[in-house]
Amino acid sequence: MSIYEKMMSIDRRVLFVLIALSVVIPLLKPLLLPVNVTKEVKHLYEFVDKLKPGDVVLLSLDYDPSTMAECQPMAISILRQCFSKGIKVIVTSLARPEGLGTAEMALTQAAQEYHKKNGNDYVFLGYKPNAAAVILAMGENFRLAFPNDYYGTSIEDIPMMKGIKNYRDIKILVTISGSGIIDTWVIYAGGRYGVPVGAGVTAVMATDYYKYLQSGQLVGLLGGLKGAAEYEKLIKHPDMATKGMDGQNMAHLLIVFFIIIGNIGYFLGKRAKGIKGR
Amino acid sequence: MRTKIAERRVEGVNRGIIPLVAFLFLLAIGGRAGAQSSTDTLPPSPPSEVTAFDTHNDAGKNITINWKLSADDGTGRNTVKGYDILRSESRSGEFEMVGSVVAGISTFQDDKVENHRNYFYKVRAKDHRFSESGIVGPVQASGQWYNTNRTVVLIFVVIFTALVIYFVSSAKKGKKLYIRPIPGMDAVDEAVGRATEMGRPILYILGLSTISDVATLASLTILGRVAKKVAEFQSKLLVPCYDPIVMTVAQEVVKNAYLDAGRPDSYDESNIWFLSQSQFAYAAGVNGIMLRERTATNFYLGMFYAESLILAETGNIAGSIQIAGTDAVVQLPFFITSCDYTLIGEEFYAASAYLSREPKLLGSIKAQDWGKMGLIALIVLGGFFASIHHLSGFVNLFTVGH
Amino acid sequence: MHVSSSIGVWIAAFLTLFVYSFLYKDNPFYKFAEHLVIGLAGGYYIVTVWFQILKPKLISPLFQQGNLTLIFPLILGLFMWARFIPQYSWISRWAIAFTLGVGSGISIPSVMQALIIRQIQATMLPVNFHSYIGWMNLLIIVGVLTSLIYFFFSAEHKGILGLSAKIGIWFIMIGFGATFGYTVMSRVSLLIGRVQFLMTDWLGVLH
Amino acid sequence: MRRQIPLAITLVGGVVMIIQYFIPHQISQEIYRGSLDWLMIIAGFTMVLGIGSLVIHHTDKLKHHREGWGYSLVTLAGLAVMSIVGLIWGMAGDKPFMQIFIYAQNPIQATMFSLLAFFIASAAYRAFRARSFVATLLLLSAIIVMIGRVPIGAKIWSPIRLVSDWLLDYPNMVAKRAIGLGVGLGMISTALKIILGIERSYLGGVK
Repeated sequence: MSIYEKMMSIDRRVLFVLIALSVVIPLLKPLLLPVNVTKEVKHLYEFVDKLKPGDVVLLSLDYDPSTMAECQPMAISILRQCFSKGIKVIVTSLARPEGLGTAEMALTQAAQEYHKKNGNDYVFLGYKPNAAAVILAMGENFRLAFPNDYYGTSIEDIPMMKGIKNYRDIKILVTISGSGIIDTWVIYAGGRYGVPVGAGVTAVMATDYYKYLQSGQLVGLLGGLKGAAEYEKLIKHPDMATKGMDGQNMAHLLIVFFIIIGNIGYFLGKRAKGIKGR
Repeated sequence: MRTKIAERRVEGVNRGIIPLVAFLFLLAIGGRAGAQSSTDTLPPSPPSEVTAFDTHNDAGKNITINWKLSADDGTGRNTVKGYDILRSESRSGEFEMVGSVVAGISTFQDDKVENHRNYFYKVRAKDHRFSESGIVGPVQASGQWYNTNRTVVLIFVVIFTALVIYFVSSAKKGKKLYIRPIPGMDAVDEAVGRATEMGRPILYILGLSTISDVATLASLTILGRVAKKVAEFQSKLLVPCYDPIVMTVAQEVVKNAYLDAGRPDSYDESNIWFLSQSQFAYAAGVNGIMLRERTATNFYLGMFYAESLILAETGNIAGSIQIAGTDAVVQLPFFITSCDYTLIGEEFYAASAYLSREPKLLGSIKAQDWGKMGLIALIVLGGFFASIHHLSGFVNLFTVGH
Repeated sequence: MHVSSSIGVWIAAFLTLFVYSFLYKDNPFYKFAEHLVIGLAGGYYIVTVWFQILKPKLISPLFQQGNLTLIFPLILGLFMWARFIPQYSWISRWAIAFTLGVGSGISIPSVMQALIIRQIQATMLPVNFHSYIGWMNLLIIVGVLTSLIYFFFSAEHKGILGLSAKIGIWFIMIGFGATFGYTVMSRVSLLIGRVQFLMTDWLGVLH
Repeated sequence: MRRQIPLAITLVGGVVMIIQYFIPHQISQEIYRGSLDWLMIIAGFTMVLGIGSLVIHHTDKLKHHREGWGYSLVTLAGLAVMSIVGLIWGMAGDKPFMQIFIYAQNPIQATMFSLLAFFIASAAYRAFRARSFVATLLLLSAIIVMIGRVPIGAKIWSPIRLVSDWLLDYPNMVAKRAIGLGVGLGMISTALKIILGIERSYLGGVK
């Protein structure tokens, strides 16, 4: 077997082992390379930062366990920012029912850190299927979509919800999402009711939403673990995302290396065949 | 519009709070502060030019009040902290406060009113004193029957509807409509044939969306074609489903295809079943099917999310021929790298027309092409006007309000 | 190093390893995890639909508060179940028709506004040749136009149309490349999440 | 009956919802809200169809002892346990339902997703070839973004961040917008055809 054939036929299990190592080793021996903050992350941070204590933010944690690795650090960072500034938060989770568990985990973690009380400082409304319908219904009145909160308390009995009727009473809505639900938020909540919308998405989806940044339909955008790490830097509370960035670096370099090896093999092979052909 | 108000509110805070902080600071340093504040015995000048009117384009029960800022808000002595809005049901009656805003804001919406009843309003500026504007009214709230802010949407919808109806009906009348060849669609027969030769089943994935998704509908149309070929070749078609309604419709589509092919008894309903409504449980399930059934050809047509690569890469490793098509832009790169043919966005919709040659589909592709031409013309025109300074208002014609 | 003493974490860790075993090859451990998750997700689906929709949106308002208009969606919903009885399965089409009709009606103006009008408006950018932004605006306009031309189906891509479509597909491919690159980031992050779980929550070698 | 009524329902439902968009009046808003509730309730009922099909599929396998019937047992057991536990004790907080979710369902699903990191590496190595000009564009743009979006990229070659931002801001945005415009028109025309009764494939091949 010639060298280029070998280069083109590395067993995928070998690649798998290398990828695993590229993530595990940096976690054990972190380099902690600095993180640079991008403008779309900064815009969202600044928007929330300018809010006053007592203002209300609608945070929709529209992801589920499958995208939790990227989305959970964003959710926790934004909750930390709000709680530390005395901003009140209404939390929903509209993408998939499985998202309820992860949303509750993030919410209770941040609430405990800042000693925030359910019903006074935050409300967890929970999940309802048919996100578009729910988003529109909340534009009319939160009570329409959610007569009760996730824990079964009637909205009327929740002190924080007094005087809060619909999107007019919130300053910004931030959706952290692992699915295409942002379009629905932008089209219905932003489009129909004119609420400023900010978003955090998995890296894969981020490119899809630059169009909304450019057209002003999104205030800001966090993309993937890097976006989360940037936000952690802005709120000066480095955590899981920041730690994961080293593994991210290594794995990216390794994948680029794979592409290069594969292509060198491909071109050498093509040339060799070409010569034989003549 | 909303962001503008928000910004102004923020500015308002600064305007309101900085003088206040300065004032408190002066108070704190004693005598001199007392002297300072004693010169400020005058109330702020009142807001002027107050207007109240029924809020436009709303459901009713809402009145908008606008005013001109007090001369001491942001300018003058700059002492105003905010404004209170007061309402009464008669000019001489008692006024009650219905809301307040911070300094720098000159508009308020009162949404606690009844329709078709007279109301009077006044606005007062406040620092530690008040100064009231004159009374305005009577004004009534009512709901409107047409939202003038949305006229541009109406125009677009009407024009496009006319295009669709025109082209679909002319296609039905038998007018020949050309559609350019779509890569991959000519390979469908070959792919089905190959599976038959190998004696392995064909896997058809309708995507992970509901019946109301265009991608799902386009996929169902293509499924009909594929199922007919499968019936003719007497091979096996597996359709694991994500959505229960899509599943039931798919069952009917395939059944009808077998009927058309003249082999209704070969149809086996248990090959079109509900797998899971959980994305990764679904992906795991399909992976299992690909590896265990050793499918020869995999179709991924419809709406996809992150599972796209898991599916396409597993199929690739298994050595199946793969044809993909989706309007999920994010997933397209993965299909492009790991499938033999990939239909991009609208190309996928067009593929269902290309394969089926149904006039209703051909007609709407034609209408969409005309729609695109219209959009291109508008973009060129818009870019041209936007580049010429005093004509840039053209762009604002396309602003849709709430 | 503190290995977890929670049974839950141990179960989670083993299930995680079961799924990773698929990377070597399909095997009974993976199959177990695969079938388990299909079942669990089904159960989760039942429970959420009951607690989040049927109970609060239908059962309570209809039977406790007496909101009788809800009989209609109840009937339409039950029509869906006609699917189970082959000779009456056509009744379910009424419910599907309602869902589709109303859904389509809502989507037409909304899509027109957000995906079409808003986006073409955002493309109507001022072009000039003496600033970076001016040039980039021209690039956006040219890019959108040529990419749109790629999606013309009623004429063959020849001549000027063919050239435009070709430039259009260049834009599209560069765009897809960017998406791919960005996605790599996402997937690696997920892996990091799982590795962090195994090393922190289970084995306790990280803090 | 079987075709006319569903077509009438879609026509009326669709037209009412389109018109509703342009009418701000209270009555129109109430119709709108009511329809949204109904949609949710009907969606709730379809759950039974899905679960029914799943149960039938697996009990079938069990009954006939088809290959892998043992795994069907795992699925059915998971389904039964999860739904019973959830319906009896509820979903929230420290209930067994949530525990099963956190320690069994969640880890399997998250791990499934993270398999993507491995698959993407193998896809990058095996399928990412500079076969043609457009394939090369895709490849280069992917590499630039992959390196440019992580902190280490700036260490290797500092302008790469700017290039990767530019790729995302311009060519990428342009491609997405053009695809979005085409898809948007496709969505609207399909919705129109459903409402007008031209598109009937949802009725299941009834011609």
